[in-house]
Amino acid sequence: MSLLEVSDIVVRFGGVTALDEASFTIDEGQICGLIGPNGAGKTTLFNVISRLYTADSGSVRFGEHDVLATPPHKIAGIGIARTFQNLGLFPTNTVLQNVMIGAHHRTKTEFLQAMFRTPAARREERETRELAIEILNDLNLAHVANSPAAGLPYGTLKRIELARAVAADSKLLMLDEPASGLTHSEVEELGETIRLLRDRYDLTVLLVEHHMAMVMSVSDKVVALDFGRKIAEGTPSEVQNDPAVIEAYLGVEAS
Amino acid sequence: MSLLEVNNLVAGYGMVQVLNGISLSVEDGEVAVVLGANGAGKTTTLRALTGMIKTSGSVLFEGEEMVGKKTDQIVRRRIAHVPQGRGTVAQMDVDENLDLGAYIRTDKAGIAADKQKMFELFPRLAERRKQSAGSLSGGEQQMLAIARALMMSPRLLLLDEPSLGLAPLIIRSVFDTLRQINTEFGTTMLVVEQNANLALSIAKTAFVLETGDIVAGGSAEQIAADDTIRKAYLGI
Amino acid sequence: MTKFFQLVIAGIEIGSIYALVALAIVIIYASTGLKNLAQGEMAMFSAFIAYQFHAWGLGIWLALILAILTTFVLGMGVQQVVLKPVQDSSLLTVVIVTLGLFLGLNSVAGFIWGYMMLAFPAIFPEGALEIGSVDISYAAIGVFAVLLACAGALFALFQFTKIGLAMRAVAYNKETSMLVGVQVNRVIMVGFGLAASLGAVGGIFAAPKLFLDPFMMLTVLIYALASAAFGGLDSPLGAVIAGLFIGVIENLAGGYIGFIGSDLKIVVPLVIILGTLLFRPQGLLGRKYIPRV
Amino acid sequence: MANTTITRGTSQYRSIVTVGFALLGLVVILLPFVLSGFRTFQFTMALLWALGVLSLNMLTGWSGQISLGHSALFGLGSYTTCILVGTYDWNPLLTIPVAALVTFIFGIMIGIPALRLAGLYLALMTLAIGVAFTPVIRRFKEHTGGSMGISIKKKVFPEEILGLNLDQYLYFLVVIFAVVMFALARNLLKSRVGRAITAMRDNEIPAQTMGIYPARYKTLIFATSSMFAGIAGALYAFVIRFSAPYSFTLTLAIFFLAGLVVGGIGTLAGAVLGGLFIQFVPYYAEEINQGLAGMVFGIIIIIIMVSAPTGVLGLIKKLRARVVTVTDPSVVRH
Amino acid sequence: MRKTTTRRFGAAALALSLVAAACGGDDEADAPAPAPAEEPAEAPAEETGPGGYVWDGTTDDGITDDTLLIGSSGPLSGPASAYSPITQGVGVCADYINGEFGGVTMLDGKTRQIEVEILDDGYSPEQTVENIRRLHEQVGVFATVNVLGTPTNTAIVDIVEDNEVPNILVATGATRWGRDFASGDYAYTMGWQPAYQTEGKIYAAYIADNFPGSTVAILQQNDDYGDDYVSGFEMGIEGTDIEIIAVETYASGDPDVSQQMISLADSGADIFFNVTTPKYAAQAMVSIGSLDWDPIQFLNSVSNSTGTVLIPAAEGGGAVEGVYTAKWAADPTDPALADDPAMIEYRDMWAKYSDLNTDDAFAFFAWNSCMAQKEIFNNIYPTRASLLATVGNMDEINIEVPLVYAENVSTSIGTGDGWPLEAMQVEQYNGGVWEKQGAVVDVDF
Repeated sequence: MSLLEVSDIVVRFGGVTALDEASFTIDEGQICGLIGPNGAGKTTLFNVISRLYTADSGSVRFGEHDVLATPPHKIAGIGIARTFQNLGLFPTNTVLQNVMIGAHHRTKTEFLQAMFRTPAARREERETRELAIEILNDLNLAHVANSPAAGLPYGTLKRIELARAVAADSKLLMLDEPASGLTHSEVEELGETIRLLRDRYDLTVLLVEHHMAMVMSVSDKVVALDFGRKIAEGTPSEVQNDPAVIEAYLGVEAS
Repeated sequence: MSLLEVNNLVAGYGMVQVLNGISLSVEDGEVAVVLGANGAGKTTTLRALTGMIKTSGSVLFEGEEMVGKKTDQIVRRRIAHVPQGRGTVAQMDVDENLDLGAYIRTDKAGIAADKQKMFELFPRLAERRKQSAGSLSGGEQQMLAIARALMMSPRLLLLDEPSLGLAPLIIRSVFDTLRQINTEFGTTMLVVEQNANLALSIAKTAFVLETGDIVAGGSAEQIAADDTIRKAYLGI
Repeated sequence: MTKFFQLVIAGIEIGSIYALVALAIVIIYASTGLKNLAQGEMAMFSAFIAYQFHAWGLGIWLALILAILTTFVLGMGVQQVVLKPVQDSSLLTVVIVTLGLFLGLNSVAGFIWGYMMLAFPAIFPEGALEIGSVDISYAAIGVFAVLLACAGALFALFQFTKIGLAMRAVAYNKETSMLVGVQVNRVIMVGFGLAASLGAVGGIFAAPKLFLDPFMMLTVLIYALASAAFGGLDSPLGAVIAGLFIGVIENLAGGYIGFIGSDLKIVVPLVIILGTLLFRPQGLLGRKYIPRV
Repeated sequence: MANTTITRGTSQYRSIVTVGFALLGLVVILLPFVLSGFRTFQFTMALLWALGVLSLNMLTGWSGQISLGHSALFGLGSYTTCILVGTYDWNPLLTIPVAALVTFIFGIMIGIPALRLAGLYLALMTLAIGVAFTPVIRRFKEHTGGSMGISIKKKVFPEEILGLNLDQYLYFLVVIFAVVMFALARNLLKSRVGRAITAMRDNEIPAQTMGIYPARYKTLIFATSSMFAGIAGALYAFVIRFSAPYSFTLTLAIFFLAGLVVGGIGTLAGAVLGGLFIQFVPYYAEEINQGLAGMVFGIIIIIIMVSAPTGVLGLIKKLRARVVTVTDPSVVRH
Repeated sequence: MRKTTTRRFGAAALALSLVAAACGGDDEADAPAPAPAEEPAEAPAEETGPGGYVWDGTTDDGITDDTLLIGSSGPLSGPASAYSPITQGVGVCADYINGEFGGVTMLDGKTRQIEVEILDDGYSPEQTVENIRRLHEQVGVFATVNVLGTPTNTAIVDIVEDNEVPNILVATGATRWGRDFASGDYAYTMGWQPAYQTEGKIYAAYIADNFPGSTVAILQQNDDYGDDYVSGFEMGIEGTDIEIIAVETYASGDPDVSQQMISLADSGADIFFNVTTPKYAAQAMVSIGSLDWDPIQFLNSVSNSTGTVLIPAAEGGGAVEGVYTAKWAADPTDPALADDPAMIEYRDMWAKYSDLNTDDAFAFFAWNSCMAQKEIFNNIYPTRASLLATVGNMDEINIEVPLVYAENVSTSIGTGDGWPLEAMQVEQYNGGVWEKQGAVVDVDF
């Protein structure tokens, strides 16, 4: 059975239909590329799955969970983590703290335990810290662990966000344009990192990306959207050569 | 001398450098396009040209250096810029948007005449003169944005992805209009576009941008025949 | 019924003052996103300037026109020197800076003109229009007329002039404004001067009724903020309606509801605002802001 | 000057910190024995203001919710103690938990509606609470003494406690509370909860996708901040032995905000500096010009906000960085 | 402020030379009224002072052989700053006494320069606590004078008692200062002006006598000051046929009182009792001018200044003709007193030693208080006990405050009479001047 099943999702903003009965599935362990021209509805779909937007109709199933019936702050709890196109980091917190925040839903310490530093709270804090340090080491970020996130190079920030998403120990990792703003060499490295993380942490990955070379090389499967509709689904090479996709990208031939 | 000559233009946002020193030129009266996938730096290029972001390098417009000037000073050289997402003022009606377009002009009679011309060019806008721009359809908004820019009677028109978010039929009519404007008014244009085939159909010159660098440039036919674009777009 | 109408008229009179200051707040907020907590103190300062011109022997109308012009320039100066550096900073920074301005203006006004109440010359003729048993003072009619005139002038400025067009464009969409050649910073500066002048009108026309002292506008500011929030922080029309509404409601509540009496009068508009904000956070006529992800 | 590097967590760092705290502790303990009663009282007041600033910091500095009504929360604590001791003859120390509870509950009551409001509108709402506090206090004058205020008789405190005079006793009482409250605040800030709250302030929507429930944390930090303000207010009632509406006006709320920005928003030590600022700057601003003290105060606030947004603490850190570089231990796996 | 300049350099210089001469030789027949400085010096050098105080030869803190150190606290900033001339006046007074008389000459025969420490409390009680402690413990004052405000004095009353530093001539009319001083509950804090309650009683009595059977509407500030007036008034009308039919309150800081005035007008009462501070008093009279209501008005003494209240109110279209008030002191803006030598001296001296506005009722308040301070300090031995004995028996010393209705400048502890001033004159405002109505009333508690 597939891990994520998106069925007939419709989202309208005023008169604009951003998603028009979009449907697709991802199997456990897959890396799925989600492509499409600007405005195709990719980020909207992410926002529906992470419950930041409400779908007008359709359903999203994740394992046994009905995603659309889950409140936004519990999405992390059912095992879905994501990154943001324009970085969803916490600039005044240190890198280490950013990653530890990623593990928020896995931990339990509340106000009173925190204030009085109960043994349980201290243990949990130590474990979270160790986990975060391990992830930072995996992503070669240990050297910036104690710097505030604000002011670090963009490529580094992108990786920090990745690290933080990993810290959530989720089953599904949704990456929204992880390559944007990265240099050529960084993009290549990113592809490898995504595969490495998938293997090491048993992840399923849903990847929105414009950098086609990267998407095509890293994905097991690609879904193409245009005007909110799915126009192609298949292996990277199938999708790459799909006429509908080519038209969506390169445009109609001039008459 | 070219109307616009860009040399080694470097630009970006905050810590991120997007353009790594691009060079291109646009001749008077022609339509030039910059193609590239999302994130290649197309929008950044236009924003750099009108001084909306921190920029270094050289931008010569009619032989005059634009780098270091403020946006309103650059615009006053009659460079019109239609930004992505159309750049109309949603809360104002069609008439007011056109008036705003003519902000730097003082010739009242000329403005009125140009406005009339716009309504002839875009009859739909004439019907919706008193509607707020926000209530127009996507295509109409794009038309309004172009009309708004033309109200300046620009020497150079910069267009940022005019096809974005429009249905194929509408896209075609937008490009037809652009071609018409170029032939009728002789307006020089620099269009950045993802929809390569369509853009190339109206262009004389084309450049391909890939992650902040111009990877190909030449006549539109040349570029259309080339496979740089496919590679840049689809990673083939 | 006499009491009722009399209360309504008094409410409109004081409400006109709230509305004028609220208009000033709204104009600045709409064009710059700044909320100026020193708006009331600036208005108070302007009223003192008018007083000073009059004390130097100028006619009252000339004095107030000069004061409004002076305020226009001072407003632009304040924007350039104090607020421009923090324009893009966090809300907290802006709030604190305008509070600093508030303290400073109040203290300087007290230092120059003292804390003793001063009589501000009447601007409108004394006496009242009598309709049945209801007296409508000319001052009340005058202040209300001034509010309408200001709102009308503002409307005309925004609708029919180039600078008005530019100001609206800047308020709605800074980027497009820049791209059509509007000098955004200069427009913001002018907008600030204009708002300061509007506040000045509020302060000056309030002065004969409230009497002039450095604390004259302190509570008025609270009501004006309430009006601005209630009407919608970006809606000039909302500010006018809300200002008048709050003026009338607080008077009726004070006059008729025993428990509230005059003691809790100030609580009434605050409760109304809270209620409004909870159910309609953008205010009566404000636009809803949808955050983008 | 030679720039020394010290690494956190090393024995060198630890010994410096230990010596530093020991010295600070010594100064704090010796202070009331060296200084006069009046000076001791001034430092007690400075600490009370510091606690007020700390409570505002928890709300505004950590979670980004602006409050212009903290004067009311502080006042509520003070009135609770004054009424219980003055009218009902309670033991003063027993009133502190009551004041904490009352303000905590009040904090939840305003924290919940506050959830619906952001930024400016929240500032307006808290301003409304701050402004409404005085008339409400006056309205219920049977209990609050109205504008006359309500006093605690000095007799409820013994002349000498553990060999300390009243000034010294109150000083140490406030010091103990301050140490505990600062420690609790620090623990909270450095915990999962503190991280969640600052994350929400920095970037709320991503925080939500990490499983942070904004409504819960915003309300609870509102209530906790309110409770801290209430405890500070209760202690204030010990020291001043009097509550009147005039003490808890907008001016006090502005002072707290000023203390917050002058000390350094979001930092703990900044709150202490803020408290010292509130206590001692008006005291010396008066010497510059009594009539223009407000202007001096206003100008200081503006200059700090425009030129040193990190506050005095930020400046101190910058100066310190010239002499000593403090680095964090590497977390690289070996 | 500036408009007094000419007078300052013309008339003032002349008057100064006259005063100086008067002090030196007593040979000027037209010398102004203030008490000549040498009088105390001529007093017999026995060791017993007013109130039967016997001096043991000691000197208390704050006094040296040639200085007397006093302090005061009041609102120099903040919403109550209108009162600041009273506080500033303590400093001006010291300059005046030092400048004109070389200081105060106490009963021990030594003449001492007065030094003053004035602190701002912004009308915030905890700041007053700090200020008073600073004055007592850091500065080491002998006494505090004219500390302003009811809540502020309430906050410090225990400290004053503990530290045993007299706090005399407090600038507030709350009833408790006289009562507690007289009863000995708070023996170190003493009032000055007539209690608000006293004044309320005076109006009640006047109304009962002159307007029997009338109905009364009251506008009061919603604080202790307003309550004191109203409770005094209520006590006064007990057993008479006067009836209060409407009471409205306002809070200090409210923008205006229109709504309250409309509600009061709606009651149609015969008499309007205006218990408000100057700004609201003027607003209320302006409201009456514009409303269809024509009551007989009684205006509390807090706001009966011609120049700062009635003339501005009249300019704003207010109904001011025929307003009644009760006065315990003259009004510096009263045109009838323009040529009064005592008033001229006040203006000259205050202009010489300060830049306070001499039209300001609070500046004048400070002058009156200054007259009392001078005589009080001239009639003590350098101890606090002596100070308390003197202020508790002011009838034994000759306090000449020519512009105060001073028939009863007296307090004596133990007789239940704890107010220095409690005589008032009912007056009516007619054609721009206050006219006396009947005799000075001395309300005995």
